[in-house]
Amino acid sequence: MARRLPTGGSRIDRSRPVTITVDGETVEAYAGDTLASALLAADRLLVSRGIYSGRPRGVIGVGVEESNAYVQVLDDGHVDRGGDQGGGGGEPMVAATTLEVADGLAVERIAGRGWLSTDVDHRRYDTLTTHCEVAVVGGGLAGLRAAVAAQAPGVRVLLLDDGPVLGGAAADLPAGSPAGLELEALLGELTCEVLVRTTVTGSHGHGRLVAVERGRRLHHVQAARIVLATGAQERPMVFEDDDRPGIMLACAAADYVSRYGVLPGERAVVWTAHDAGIHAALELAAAGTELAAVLDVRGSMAPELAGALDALGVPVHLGAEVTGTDGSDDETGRLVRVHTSAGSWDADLLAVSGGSNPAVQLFSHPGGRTRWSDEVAGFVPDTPAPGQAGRESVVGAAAGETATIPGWREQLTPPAAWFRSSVGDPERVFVDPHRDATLHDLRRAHAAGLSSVEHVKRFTTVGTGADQGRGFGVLTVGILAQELGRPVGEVGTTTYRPPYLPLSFGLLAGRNRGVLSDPVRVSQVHDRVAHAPMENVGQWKRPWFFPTADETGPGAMDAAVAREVAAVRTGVGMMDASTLGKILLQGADVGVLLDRVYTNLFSTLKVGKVRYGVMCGPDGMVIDDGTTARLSETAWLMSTTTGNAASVYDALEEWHQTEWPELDVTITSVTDQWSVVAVAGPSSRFVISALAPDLDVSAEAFAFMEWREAVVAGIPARVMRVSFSGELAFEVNVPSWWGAALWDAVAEAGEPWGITPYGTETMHVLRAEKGFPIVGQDTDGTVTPHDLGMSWAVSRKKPDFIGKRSLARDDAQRPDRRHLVGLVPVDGRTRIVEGAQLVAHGADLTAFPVAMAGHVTSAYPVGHDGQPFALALLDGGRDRLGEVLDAVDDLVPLAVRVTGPVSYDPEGARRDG
Amino acid sequence: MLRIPCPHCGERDETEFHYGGEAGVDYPADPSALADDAWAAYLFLRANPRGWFRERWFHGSGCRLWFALERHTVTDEIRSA
Amino acid sequence: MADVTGVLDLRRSPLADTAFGVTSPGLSLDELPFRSLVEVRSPEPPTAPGLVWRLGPAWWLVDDSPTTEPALEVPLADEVRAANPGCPVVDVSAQRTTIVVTGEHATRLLAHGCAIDLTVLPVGEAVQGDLAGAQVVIGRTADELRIYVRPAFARHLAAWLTDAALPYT
Amino acid sequence: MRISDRLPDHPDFLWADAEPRKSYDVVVIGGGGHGLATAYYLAAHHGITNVAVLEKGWLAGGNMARNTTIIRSNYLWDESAGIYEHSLKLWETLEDELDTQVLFSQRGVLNLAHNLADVREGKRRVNANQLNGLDAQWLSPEEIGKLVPILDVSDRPRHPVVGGTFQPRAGIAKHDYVAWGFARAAHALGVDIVQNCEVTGFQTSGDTVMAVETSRGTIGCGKVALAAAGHTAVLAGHLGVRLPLQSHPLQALVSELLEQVLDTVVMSNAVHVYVSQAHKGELVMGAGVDAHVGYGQRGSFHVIEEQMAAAVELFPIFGRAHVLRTWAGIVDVTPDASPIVGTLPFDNAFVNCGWGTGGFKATPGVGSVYADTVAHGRPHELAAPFALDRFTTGRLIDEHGAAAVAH
Repeated sequence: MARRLPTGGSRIDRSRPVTITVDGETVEAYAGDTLASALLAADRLLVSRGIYSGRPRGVIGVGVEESNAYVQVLDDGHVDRGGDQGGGGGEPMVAATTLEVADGLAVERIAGRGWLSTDVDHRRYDTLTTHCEVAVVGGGLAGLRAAVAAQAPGVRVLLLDDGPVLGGAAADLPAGSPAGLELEALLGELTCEVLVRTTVTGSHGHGRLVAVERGRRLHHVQAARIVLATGAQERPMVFEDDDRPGIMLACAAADYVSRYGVLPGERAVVWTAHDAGIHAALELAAAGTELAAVLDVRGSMAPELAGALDALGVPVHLGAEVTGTDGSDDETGRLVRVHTSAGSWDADLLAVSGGSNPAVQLFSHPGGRTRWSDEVAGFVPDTPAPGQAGRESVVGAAAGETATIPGWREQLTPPAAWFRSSVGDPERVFVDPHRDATLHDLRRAHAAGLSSVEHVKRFTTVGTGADQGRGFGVLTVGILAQELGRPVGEVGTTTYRPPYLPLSFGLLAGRNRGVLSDPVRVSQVHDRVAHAPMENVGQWKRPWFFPTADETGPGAMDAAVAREVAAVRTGVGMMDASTLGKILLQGADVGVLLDRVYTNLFSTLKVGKVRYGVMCGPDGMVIDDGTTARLSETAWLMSTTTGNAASVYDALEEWHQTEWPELDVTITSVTDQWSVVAVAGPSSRFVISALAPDLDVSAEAFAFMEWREAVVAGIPARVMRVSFSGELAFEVNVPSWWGAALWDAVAEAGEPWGITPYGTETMHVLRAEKGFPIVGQDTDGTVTPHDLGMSWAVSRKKPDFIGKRSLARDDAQRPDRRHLVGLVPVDGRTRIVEGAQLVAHGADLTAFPVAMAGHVTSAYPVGHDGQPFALALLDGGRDRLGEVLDAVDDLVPLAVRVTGPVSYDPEGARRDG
Repeated sequence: MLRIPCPHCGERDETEFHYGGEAGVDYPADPSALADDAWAAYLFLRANPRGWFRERWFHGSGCRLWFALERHTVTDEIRSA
Repeated sequence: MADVTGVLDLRRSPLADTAFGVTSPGLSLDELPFRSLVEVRSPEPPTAPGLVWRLGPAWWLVDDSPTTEPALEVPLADEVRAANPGCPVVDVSAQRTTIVVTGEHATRLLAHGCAIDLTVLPVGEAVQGDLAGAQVVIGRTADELRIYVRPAFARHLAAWLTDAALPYT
Repeated sequence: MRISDRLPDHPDFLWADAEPRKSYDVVVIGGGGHGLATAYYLAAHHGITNVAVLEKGWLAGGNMARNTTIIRSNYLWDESAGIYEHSLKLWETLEDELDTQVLFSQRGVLNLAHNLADVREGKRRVNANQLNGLDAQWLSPEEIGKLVPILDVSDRPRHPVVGGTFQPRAGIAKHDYVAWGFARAAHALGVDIVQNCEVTGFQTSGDTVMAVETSRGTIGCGKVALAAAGHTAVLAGHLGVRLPLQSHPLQALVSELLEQVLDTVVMSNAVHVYVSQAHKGELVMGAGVDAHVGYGQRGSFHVIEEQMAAAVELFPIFGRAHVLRTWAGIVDVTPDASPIVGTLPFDNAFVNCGWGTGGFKATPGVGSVYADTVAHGRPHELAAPFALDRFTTGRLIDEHGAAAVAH
């Protein structure tokens, strides 16, 4: 550890050596080191290269202001409880100045661009929401004062700091110093919840802060009051060849001594624009760095500082400036000599300090405005975002206070010296080394006619790098202002946007990964049907089809569906219909509400009966359909499609609450209360009567579209004679906790009749043959009930229903609207493809555009007659029955004949078995 | 992240709510009496101001009640309506 | 009805066939199956046995012990109807199952997936909101948090809670 | 340490800011891509050079600077395919037209299907596109896996990939190069580009708009053409015209620079992800539209969190990439998710708005069509179907399917 001092280093634990790997080479460090301090200690100055120039680059700073030292982490060596197996493969673009070392840490140096590893990410991420009355961001003296002041019974105070220890700049001072003493006192009084190693990355308005803890946990902090004590960041200065390894920020250089016991240079030139740089020089000297010279852009120096330097015999040059540097010839290109207006010196460290930038990013995120302060020589908070006023305050260095720590690090006196007016080669003056952007680029942007800092940023890419301009951003603004001959404040900064520090995608995904990324919903029958291939219907898993052992391979689904269809048409089938939405409506005025939301009449429905209804939006387009049963004078049970259950439930509430609150109606979702097993087919009556001996299931006693209470296999049930297949069918509803038992009972009772479980695909075939549309499949938000051939379900008597007025518009009356029709292949064999477009038969498919008359909405390989068939929406379709068209899929035409939508049992004879 | 003050449940994350757009757009008493353009106005024309906006929210995950509030569409400040 | 208890034994609670359950000093999670639950619409707190949670204005959830007789509707529903004339009552016993969370980490565990400030939820009060992507009712009793979740979401929530509980067990 | 290639330099000169003059033949309100393109085509193709483009902020600083630069034309309905394909064809020759690079990269756009409904919708669109003469293909998960190896096409993801539509000619461009290219070319033809000039009202006489009132004085106009995207409703309000528009935040984000892993644009309707890897190597991703009306150019954080969860499900390799910067544009959305292009109820006022999430890809297309509409005082044939009156007749062009796919 060539540059490690024998003693010192407030953040390192010399009793805990740590071994890390850099580009495959072993580097020794101590617990508490950052990668940057470990590299400096090992005298490894070359940490990256210019992304385009390839120029060697070294560590510039000590924290988030770093703009060079970004590495690729190969393994972060991190392992903790809860299954976190560490970083594994590469994490791109991690700042060496904020990366704490750990045994096993392995990194690779990169040139401004990282890479993504294909290794599985084994890290565990999670999210935590914390509510508090006061959130204090930043644990320096200012933040600690605010936190201690806010502490009170019943007041939840949360203090967040991005470093490993509280105290900020004061933590780097001697314990006996005034600031050190105050820090000790404040820490003694501090009782609130504290999060260290936690960086607040965004202020999102309404009191919401987002923070990241050690890259693993995303904190949502909801605070009644926010105190921003985010401090300030040291600002570099620019000159020719200002990017060599060995050129650092002065205070950062001093911090490496105090925090990590690392001496960043043997012989240094210090160039400063404010007192902090001189204090830093004195710290470096005290640690053993030989000061070749101290240059101050200002014309005078505080006597005590001048005296201190004089006592050390350090030459001081006021009003002097660095003009250039020389680098070594080896691959590190490290600094060897510094040229200034006052002479040249050999040096391995050039420590510069151009002032400091109050960290106003979090203040700006929600829309706070900053202003330029000559006194601070930086942008300081001005007008808080209207939403934040009163809720948020900024204190300490972040607010531009120049003496947060008494007697320490006064800001520069104006005017700020941005850079030498007569630099050498502008192409070697790097204003954003991370982006390899130079003064030359800035001048080109200006010459191109650009004056807005936002334009210049995009022209030069200055400030768009991984450091987002935290290091050089404000400096660039100053230089640009100088180029434009306008005041810095007028030029202004670009907009600060979240996140303040980069957040990994995985962190933001949190626990919402894999099966947890979106809830999986299953019915209470699921375990009985889980062996079937599942169809994803929204969040639901529904059995798609039930292949037998010998139904395998590509043809499995067709074979299974053919068998299932045949079973329902000729015998009996059963399916889990539990996922359909169910809504209980209670009250004296339910009928009135239903008359308004359904296109047909409901108020006349008798208790014990069930009616099918169609729902439209105000625009007259079909949004849902389903059956509603009248359970009593004042209770109605509505069913909806699986996919629209939530939206219909919400829509009913909306119409009732916002338009017709006078109606006596209460609405309750009971979708999950009921498990439903549909028993369909000519033999279903035998199965039901076997299950429910007390229930008279004769067509006379229990008619179509009626419901009965019954005991089914000993289970209290509500049985409905509704059919989505056209066959005689019963839907058995039981409290959902009996769902599995009901399924077992039906399967057992149905065995003599060869009862066959069927899935969504067979259900679709069965209903399609009957011309029953599926909302969302045979409709797309542009289809009216009339288009579906459901004029019979649209009341002419009712004065109004939702959508009625829209259906009266010219466009809804056009005879050539798209109607639901049936299709069969002319050859009687070839399967029609869902999504195929309909064109004139024999149309030239090479002469584009080819006029389209509609499209196939549903298609199935075999119907009851063994032939493929389909449903389609066709322009003026109802007037084109018998017409032959081409259904075109992937530019291959298939001759199809237009039929009515009902291809099976058009007279509806089968529903009574 | 908007925090929506539900009058019945208190302040909650916007993710618990459904947005309802402009408040106070009533369903016409007699739609059949409206000309096409008047009906189209009801269907499609909504205020879209750059500034204070009286809008509807539905606390779908909570009390399931609709309510209106005033929000500034630029600053997201909220004041109850 | 033939074999009453036999029929009751045929019920499966949503988490019955899962490995759900956490038991550790600081945190325990368990399903409380088959509770009798009814929703009541009433301006005033309804007269009812067991726990009565406020779900919203004039909207209540009653949580009482499991029924002992199989029926289309739990007896609690009629009981509450009779005690609160004119108030709409709905049996939702099978519409939600109950997950009980106890231990010092209970509230914090839910904060990993719920943005509602549960630390200030008083005993005897409940909130409706979202937890890990599922709509839930969360009520606080003297020594536990009760999560009422739809059966269809129960397994998702159980898996989520089990995963989130890892650091606390 | 691998050194990267620079993007091509911008031209040495772009444009010079103009002081607004007393009056212009045409005043274009909005200095975004659409406004600049419209001004360019007015000058270059219709000989109308006495044109001002008024921008309230910095040029192309609105949605032009905030979108994810995806360019495609695979829309469902004939009317949409017509105008978007017209635009795509112009993109293919734009560098010659403007004599500058716009980094148009025809890397193909893939729209993923995650369930049977997506498959039906996707095949329907592909077939419609093919019959409209567009390049469109339906791809199986295997083919998608070959095309985008880092995409998880197994059945592991919560919403597995079950297929997708692909348009090979689609791709991305570099928005600054595009906007500045139009600005440079328009300026060279004599168009005045006026920045920091906010329109505060209009002076009308009967059915004629006489002048535009701005923060920099009153400017007479022979014709006025609105091209202000999310701010159009406010401007139209000054003219007493109500438009069926709602302005919403639309968020996007960018990662750090990464070695090339993705050379196709991938979009997913169902899980609201669309992503490309831009020219410098950063991942550029768009999120869903925030539900609420908003002009704050800030969206809600949960939208980003949901989007990242979906992205990592589809692209496990993205887990350790970092969000470097997020931002939001203001998109103006119509009830049928199709734009409004045409005349306003004035002799000399025109509107172009409602492009929602689709504005960037339409830039040259709408520029040429809108310029033609303004120049001749009647809707260009490709614009005609997008007239305002469709909301009264009910003859909508419902592209929610396509718009939900977004961008």
